[in-house]
Amino acid sequence: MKKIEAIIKPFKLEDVKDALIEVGIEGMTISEVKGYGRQQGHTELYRGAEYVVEFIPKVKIEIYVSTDEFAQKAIEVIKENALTGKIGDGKIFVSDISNVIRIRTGEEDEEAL
Amino acid sequence: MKKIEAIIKPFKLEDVKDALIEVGIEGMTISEVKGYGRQQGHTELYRGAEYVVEFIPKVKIEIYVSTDEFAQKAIEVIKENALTGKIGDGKIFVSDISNVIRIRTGEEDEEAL
Amino acid sequence: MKKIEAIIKPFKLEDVKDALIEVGIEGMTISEVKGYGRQQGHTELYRGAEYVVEFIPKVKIEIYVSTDEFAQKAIEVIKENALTGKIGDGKIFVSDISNVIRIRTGEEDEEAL
Amino acid sequence: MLDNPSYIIDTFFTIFAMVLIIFMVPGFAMLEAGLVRTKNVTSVLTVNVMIYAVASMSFMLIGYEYAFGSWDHQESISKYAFFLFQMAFVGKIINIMSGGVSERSRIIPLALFTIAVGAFIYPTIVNITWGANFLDGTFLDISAMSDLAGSTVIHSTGGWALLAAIFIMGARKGKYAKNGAIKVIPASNIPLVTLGAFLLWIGWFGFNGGSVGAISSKENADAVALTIMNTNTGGLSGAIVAWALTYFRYKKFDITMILNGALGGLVAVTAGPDQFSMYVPILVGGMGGALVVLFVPLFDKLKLDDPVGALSVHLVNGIWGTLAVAIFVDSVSYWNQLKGILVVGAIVFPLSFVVIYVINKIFQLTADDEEQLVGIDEVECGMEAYPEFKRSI
Amino acid sequence: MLDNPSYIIDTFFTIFAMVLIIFMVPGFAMLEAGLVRTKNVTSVLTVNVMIYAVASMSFMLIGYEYAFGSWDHQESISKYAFFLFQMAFVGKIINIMSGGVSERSRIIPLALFTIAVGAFIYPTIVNITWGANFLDGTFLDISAMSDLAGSTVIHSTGGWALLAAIFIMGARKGKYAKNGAIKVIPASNIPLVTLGAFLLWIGWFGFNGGSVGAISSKENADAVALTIMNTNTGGLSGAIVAWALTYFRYKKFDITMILNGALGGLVAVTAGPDQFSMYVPILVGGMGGALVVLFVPLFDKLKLDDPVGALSVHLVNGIWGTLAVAIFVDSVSYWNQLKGILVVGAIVFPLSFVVIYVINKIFQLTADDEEQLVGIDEVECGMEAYPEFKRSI
Amino acid sequence: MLDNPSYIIDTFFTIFAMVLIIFMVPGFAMLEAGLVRTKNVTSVLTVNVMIYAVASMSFMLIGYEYAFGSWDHQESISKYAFFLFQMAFVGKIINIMSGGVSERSRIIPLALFTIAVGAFIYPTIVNITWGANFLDGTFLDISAMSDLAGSTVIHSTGGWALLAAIFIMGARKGKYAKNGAIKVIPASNIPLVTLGAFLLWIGWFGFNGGSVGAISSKENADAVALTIMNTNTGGLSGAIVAWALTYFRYKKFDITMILNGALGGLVAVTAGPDQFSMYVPILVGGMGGALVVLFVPLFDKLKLDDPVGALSVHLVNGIWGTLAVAIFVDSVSYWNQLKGILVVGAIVFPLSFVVIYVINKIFQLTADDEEQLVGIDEVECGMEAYPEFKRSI
Ligand SMILES: Nc1ncnc2c1ncn2[C@@H]1O[C@H](COP(=O)(O)OP(=O)(O)O)[C@@H](O)[C@H]1O
Ligand SMILES: Nc1ncnc2c1ncn2[C@@H]1O[C@H](COP(=O)(O)OP(=O)(O)O)[C@@H](O)[C@H]1O
Ligand SMILES: Nc1ncnc2c1ncn2[C@@H]1O[C@H](COP(=O)(O)OP(=O)(O)O)[C@@H](O)[C@H]1O
Repeated sequence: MKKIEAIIKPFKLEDVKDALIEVGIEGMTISEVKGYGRQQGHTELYRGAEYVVEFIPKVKIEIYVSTDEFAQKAIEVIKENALTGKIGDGKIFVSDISNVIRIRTGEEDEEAL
Repeated sequence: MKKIEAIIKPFKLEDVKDALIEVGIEGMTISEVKGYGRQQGHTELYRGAEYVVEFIPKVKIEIYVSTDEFAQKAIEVIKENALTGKIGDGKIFVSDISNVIRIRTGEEDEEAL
Repeated sequence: MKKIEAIIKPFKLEDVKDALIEVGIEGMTISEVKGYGRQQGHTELYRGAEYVVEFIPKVKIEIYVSTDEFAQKAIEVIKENALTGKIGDGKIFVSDISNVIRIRTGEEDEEAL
Repeated sequence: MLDNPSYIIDTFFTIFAMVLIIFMVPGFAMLEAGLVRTKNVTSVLTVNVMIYAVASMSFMLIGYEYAFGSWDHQESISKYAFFLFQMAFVGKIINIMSGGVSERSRIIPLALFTIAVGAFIYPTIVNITWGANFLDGTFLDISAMSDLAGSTVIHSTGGWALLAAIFIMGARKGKYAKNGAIKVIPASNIPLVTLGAFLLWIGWFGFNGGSVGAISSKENADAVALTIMNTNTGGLSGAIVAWALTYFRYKKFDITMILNGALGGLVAVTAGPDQFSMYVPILVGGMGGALVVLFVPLFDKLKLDDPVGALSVHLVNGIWGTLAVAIFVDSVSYWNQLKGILVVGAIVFPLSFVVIYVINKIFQLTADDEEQLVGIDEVECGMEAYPEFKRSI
Repeated sequence: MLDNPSYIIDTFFTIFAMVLIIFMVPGFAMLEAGLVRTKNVTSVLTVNVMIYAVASMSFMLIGYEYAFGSWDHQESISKYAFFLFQMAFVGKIINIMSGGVSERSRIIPLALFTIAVGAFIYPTIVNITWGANFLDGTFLDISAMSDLAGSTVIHSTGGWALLAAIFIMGARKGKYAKNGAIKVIPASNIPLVTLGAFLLWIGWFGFNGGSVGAISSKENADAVALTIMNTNTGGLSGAIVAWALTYFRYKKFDITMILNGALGGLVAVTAGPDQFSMYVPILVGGMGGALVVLFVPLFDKLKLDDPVGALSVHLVNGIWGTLAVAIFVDSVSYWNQLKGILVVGAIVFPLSFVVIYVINKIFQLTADDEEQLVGIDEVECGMEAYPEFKRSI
Repeated sequence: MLDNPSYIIDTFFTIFAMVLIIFMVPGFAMLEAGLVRTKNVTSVLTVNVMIYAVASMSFMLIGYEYAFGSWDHQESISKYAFFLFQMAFVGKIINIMSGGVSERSRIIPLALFTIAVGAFIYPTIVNITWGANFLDGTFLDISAMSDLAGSTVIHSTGGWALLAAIFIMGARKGKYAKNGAIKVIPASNIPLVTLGAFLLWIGWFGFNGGSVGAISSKENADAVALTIMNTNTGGLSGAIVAWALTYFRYKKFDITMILNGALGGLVAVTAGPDQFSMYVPILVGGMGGALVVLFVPLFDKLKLDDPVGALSVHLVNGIWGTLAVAIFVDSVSYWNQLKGILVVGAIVFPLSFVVIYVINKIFQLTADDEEQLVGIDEVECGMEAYPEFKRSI
């Protein structure tokens, strides 16, 4: 089983979510994070002093999938739908997980997803 | 060493936390996330238009444990205490980690937990 | 490739970030989390009743690095700059990841970081 | 030269006083919105808007004539101004009650009770105290009670209604753990609480000052000014005493308690601010603040769950304030004050109990556990108060 | 004995009324800050401050003399008090317009329009209705329209300007999906919306009460009191009707709609509160509330994107309120009311359209898509409204 | 016919003015709560409540008689109304000071200083300017200074106290980096800042208008109306100038600066609003706004850390406003104005310095670094302002 984590621009979330559902990935967990990278933060002004807000709001999507095939699908879909072509579009990270359990039923592994 | 991530219903957090402590797991990190899955979001009304809030507030608990035995205990405890039996109770994910360091002391691995 | 997760005290974030950049780690993702551990929460008072806020605000830094060398550097830097010497300084967790993709360009693995 | 100068000036003054009282509408709304949890803020605000609208309308259409006998019962100021001033009071009773049972009540049944209070329960009390007085000549006649602006008529009335409601509705889900331990449910927005308390405070100047009834003679002008000064002093003293007591007891400052102390002082001083000499309100209001610090945790322990402290502020201090007039003003009799307190309680408490009981049975006033868990906002309003602010668990 | 008692009392009364109206400045600011998304709150507030400052200054330096012919056109009260009262109205027009196009407008071009309205457009309308009347004797003379406090002069004027602006500027980015579906953009802070609405409500007492112009006779005192009572009743009824209608239709309570209903009722009753008998505002204001519930979703469907509901509250009810005087007051002619509505519309709409069109072309009033996406706060103010509250997506 | 009509009307008017000033209590509270960081909001609010209670009580029990010689020093209005009006001023001095040292001060020591100001320091200044004047006949007599509502007596006094406090307490931890660079600490809640500023603005109408002292003659009525108009114009102009200057300099609109500019304009115009002709406040207030834009960053660079801009608003503009009367009013002498400014500064600054120094030494006014890091709320109040809103780092 694989875990896919994607850091994307917040306003792209809806497109990505809709596209994931379309390819049959019907579970995901998201969180609001802040990113630091090549994308420049913006300048704010307060009482005559300017300063840069360096961390940029991003959304992290976590998806657990049972098969490599689903993983591949998810990656494709995210790449396509989170893309604006401008710096800061974000990244996708893939890693392995060893077990999944659905609390409600106690089902494990593939069945839990 | 194992990492256990559990997505649960927010109002179950206290029960789960208390139960974890009881079995000797005395460290955890939590964050507020939003989930998408089988559980339906609720409908809101605004100025004559209805719309569905699709993402549902969940809490994510992250626990790092040194042994499989502790991992098993943690999973049991979470399964039991996060359960309502209704859709949306959440999931538990288990994965491996290779190293842990306690910043304060520099201790590594088992000792750091 | 490695994933480094560090839970630190929020007011140490800036120091850690600056130090990471100095050693050439120019991407990171952070999120506000809450921790439970040895560090005691503080007592609050409300209308004649006292209670303990058990979860303590922490910041989680996630860094993906391409090489073990960078991982080592990152760990060193975090250890040094997040340190206050008091309980609750936090922990660093290291795990493996199998793939990274940069959404904007489609680059994979090392190139994506 | 003006004809009717006192008619003009007193009408103007009454309008001024009434406008100040209307600031208590957002005052209560902000106070309560700040004291409840985020998931109940929209519904608490909706209830506050509903109360102002429904209570005032009920009073206009039914209650006012019942209370005062007719629209033309006085001629010293414009009858419309007189009505407006009286109308400004009505909603307060239900605000007191609804605040105390917030986070667990449904809106429609609350609206029904609002109609009952605005059209009938409150006008009954006004009738026998400041109004037409159908008890005139009977043993129960309490019109001799000295209660300038309603320590008993307004505040205790609201407090008795609340007590009845709490008995019927019970505590909020989660307020008491299975083992009986009290769970603390903190206020969600302290600036709103502070803003609300100060708007109430300012409204009180109109409430009490306007209750003098006229400003158009030297004596009246002095009485109005003294009344407002004493009102203010009561609030100051209530705040200071609550501040000192919470600090000595807990070594921390609890602003919600301090503000409740100020409001307690204001309630306490409301029965006699025109009769107290200048330093008396320091005692009366200070005691008001002390009672709040004492009774808020006490009611909590008694499992009378009252998220905004309305029982301590309005009921306890309404009683104390009415008695205080007898203590500090020679010409006022203890017996008249006590009789007033008792008769009002003996009417309002059972009446409210029956009405709320029936409403609760038929229309389910109390939100069930599941509804309380997700929050009244989602269930009743379908609208979050702060949808873009991430909720901390 | 006083010399000039009526001069003194009416000056005092006018100052009192003016102060109440100034509460509408934070009133509008809070209402709008609560109704827009977090990312546009600072800029909306900045616009509100700018409007009060720039509109008032423009009116003082240019508009006032144009509207009334001179600074000395009346002698019954202090000319400064008269000015202050009139000045308090000006900003409202632009508040109505700016609220309706918030989340997509840039500040400097809005300031230019503010100058145009404060110095020229609004004074033109005042001139032909309450002021010097340069149309006197012509076919277009509408000074016979009965409009006490501006259902047409203020509210429709603002509404027409807004309608012109919406036609030119279009909807907010993201308000309508590619397939035409309406996307809901919820309010970010409901307590602020509620606070703002009540401050406006209180301001209305000054707006309408003060428009009677004097309180220094028994008749005037009655007229003022009746006006304030009727104003309040209109608001109460608007709230109740909106409350009932949203509930019957959606089984939920939508507080933003209820408050808009109250404001709609207040606008509706603004043309004739001194002439209506006591129960009439229940009908006039109630209809006002109903129109809001009807028109808010309707305008939404027509893609006239108006985040605060200003078209329904001010334009629709401004028209309704002006007609209502003819319906409920015998001596008022339908034709005069209708003519007033039409002439004002025929002047304000095209005039505003041209001015806004030109401003938009030259100075780009409408923020582009990218700017709307990040939010006007970042682009124009470089300052977040709540930087420490984590934003929920 | 009324007996004593002027007594009645002026008492009423004074009460009206006093009520407006009391709106400044929530005004300051909201302004400051909005300007500080979330972790200090509860304590800032607690301080504001404490100040109103403790300062007013100290003034009532001690300061008032000291300032005016006796409770019966005037007979033109009710002595209670006169007291109330004067009492409404006291807290402002400490608000100015406490606002400027917020986020780093502890509450009990601040309460001690509040007593010192309310009972002694402020009454001293009132004594020698508006009151009994113990310096009468001496070289230091400054009663000839023209300062209607306290540019010097109130605002500079507060400003000098603040300057002393900042010298003693230093900057907030983290305000200046080790290398001396300024770190920006943004306001946490802009709507509260805006609300607070407008409440202050409205309060100013009572402050300055009421300071005319009477409305019961045609001349007085005109003077009151002119005063309020000029006060308002000063605020408008301050806002516009601050708006323009920040825009030209930074190409962004900084609402906290614009609102500070408005307040600066209001302070500046406070010394002479009854004497300025109608257009003068545009200059006086505009300069006030400019001074704010200039001095806020300047004080920042000088490491005089003042989170709310109180030095620029109150001290700088208090001085400027007092001088402005001499510039724009022929009959007012520069020397008298200057002497007033200097004598007040020479009394208040050293006196405050000593008192604050001693309090700080014995009771530790300044919170230590650790306390500032976790926030004063946790340390002193044990209560978060917004416990359910997740904090963004
Ligand atoms: N090495 C990294 N570790 C963790 N997160 C990263 C890393 N590099 C980038 N990110 C995340 O990805 C986001 C986008 O990266 P950035 O360099 O700005 O642009 P791009 O995605 O176009 O390369 C960052 O805001 C950050 O959240
Ligand atoms: N494939 C997945 N990847 C990541 N998170 C998931 C996945 N499936 C479910 N979740 C998380 O688990 C939560 C509960 O899932 P849901 O399908 O609603 O009910 P249940 O847990 O009863 O199966 C979701 O809200 C989401 O946060
Ligand atoms: N076993 C664990 N699993 C997950 N997070 C942990 C664990 N132990 C500690 N943490 C995190 O590390 C933080 C610091 O731990 P704590 O025990 O308080 O002090 P220290 O870091 O000095 O050992 C906690 O607040 C929590 O967020």
